[in-house]
Amino acid sequence: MADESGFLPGERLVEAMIFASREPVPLRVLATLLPPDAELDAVIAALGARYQGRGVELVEAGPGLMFRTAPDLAADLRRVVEVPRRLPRAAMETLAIIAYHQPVTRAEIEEIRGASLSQPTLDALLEAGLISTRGFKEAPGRPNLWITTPGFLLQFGLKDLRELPKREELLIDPQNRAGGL
Amino acid sequence: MADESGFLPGERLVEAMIFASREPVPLRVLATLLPPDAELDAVIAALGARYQGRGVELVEAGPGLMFRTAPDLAADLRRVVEVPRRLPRAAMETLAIIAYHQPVTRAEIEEIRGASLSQPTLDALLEAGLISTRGFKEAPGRPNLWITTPGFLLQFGLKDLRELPKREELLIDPQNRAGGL
Amino acid sequence: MSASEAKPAETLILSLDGFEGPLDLLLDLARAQKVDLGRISVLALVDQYLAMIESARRVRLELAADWLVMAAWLAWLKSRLLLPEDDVEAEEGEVAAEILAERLRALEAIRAGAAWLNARPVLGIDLFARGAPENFTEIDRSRIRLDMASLLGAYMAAMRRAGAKRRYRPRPMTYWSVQDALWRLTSMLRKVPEWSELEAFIPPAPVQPLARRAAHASTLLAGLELARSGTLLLRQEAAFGPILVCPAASDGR
Repeated sequence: MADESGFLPGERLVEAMIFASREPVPLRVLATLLPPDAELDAVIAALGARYQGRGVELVEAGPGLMFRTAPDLAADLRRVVEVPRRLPRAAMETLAIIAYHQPVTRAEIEEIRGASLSQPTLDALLEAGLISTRGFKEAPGRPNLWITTPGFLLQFGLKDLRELPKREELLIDPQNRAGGL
Repeated sequence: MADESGFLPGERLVEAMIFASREPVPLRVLATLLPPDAELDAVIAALGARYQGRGVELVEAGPGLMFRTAPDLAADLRRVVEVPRRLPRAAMETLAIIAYHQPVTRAEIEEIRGASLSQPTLDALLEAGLISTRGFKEAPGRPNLWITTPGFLLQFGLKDLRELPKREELLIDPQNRAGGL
Repeated sequence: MSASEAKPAETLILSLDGFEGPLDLLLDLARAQKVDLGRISVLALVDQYLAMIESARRVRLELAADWLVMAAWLAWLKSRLLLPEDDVEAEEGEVAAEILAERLRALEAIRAGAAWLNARPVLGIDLFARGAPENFTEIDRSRIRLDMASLLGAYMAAMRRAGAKRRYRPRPMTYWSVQDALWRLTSMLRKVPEWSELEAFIPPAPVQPLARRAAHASTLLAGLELARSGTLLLRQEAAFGPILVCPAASDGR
């Protein structure tokens, strides 16, 4: 039955069809690809044997056939791609204000940002281990005081808070800045 | 090097990795799958030989390797697999201009063809993911510059743009060529 | 008879519609000369083009502008090639003919390039990639990307915004109110028993026009209010004249 290259008639076409298909290919569809005298069972058996023990296997899936990678390789093929998140704008601003003005109350943060501080924003920073509370301010309501954590220093590669760029260097009067540039 | 089943170390893994993907898998990704002492070139050569003459072939495409169906099966597969229509002549010529003259403005494309670029032509090329814009030309009106995409290389089976035949090669005996096409 | 006459014209039209603009037609005519594109007869090309445009216009008047522009340019080129008045014109014609030939070669090259691409097996049409790809990539988004630049950028943005808010906060209004005017009028009237001008009761301070007008209005309103309650009397001798005021108890009349 097989030609000189060792393929059964229609075997290559069946292989290509199963490979290119999005879904498992039903046997009746494969049968239409074969020359009239070919036997589908023999073609499938030959194709399956060809992939025996390889990185790819021919498997039955529901009413049809499909290729899939050998299950024993799954663990080695798995690749974990780290895609770090960016902090939302509000969280970044809040973090920066706490870094520069700590210890600072929530009300003071809101005063500096000129916008109210939402709980999800605060939660995001807490969850990331970037901020924590330390003590209370001796003021009506005894509000929590917020500070940055050692984790904050680690993330930004700082030895201590004094390594943050100085405020005076950052907040140049816009007019002076324009003149200086 | 090969074990008793005839596989080079890492060959099954490389096979599975390329097989799992629709797009070409970059060589550097494949290299990470191999044991330290294995040579990627040898593995790829062995794998390519294994698929020689089969219904599915290992080919270089763009920056990596991929499996795809054998060219001689195209007609048989097209009978059963639904395929998009070929691009019309205007779109193919526009694509060729962008491929050869990129980065190129719309006005330059129209100048070469001596005809205006129609919306359907542009849409067809964009939808097929063959062209894209990159930056502007520093000229009045700052027109967009058009380039071909990596998808262009992939679809036409080119490793890179240098594989396009040179203009002089294209213009050899234009009469015969024109007659032959 | 007439039907058979119209036939060749129609075929011409049809063929014109099949071309992607004048250059496309010219290239086709040039190829029909069966010579290398470097040795085409530009004159023959021009004549053929002009003949086709002419017959097309006979049947259909509205022909796209670029066909006519090309026809005009070719007619000019023909005159330069055939009947140049001097060497300058002759050279113009030669240069123009070479430009035309070069444009045709460029288009020919592009056509050949397009044909070369078209002859390649195309992925998704002739060749097929794996239909059901398997994805072994896991995306881990647990880490947060932080860098000093974005921290500083955020801090600057917050400070700038806060600064802007402070700078543009409108100052509280300090205009002379009706309440202020009432208080001043009642307290001063006791010390001024005679008729006097209402304007004398406006506080001297405001210099800004808007503040002055506010003080005027408030004092007039306060005067009207006190006149209504019978605390004082108002008098005006002439329209737009000064308004006079005196306490009701010591009627100065």
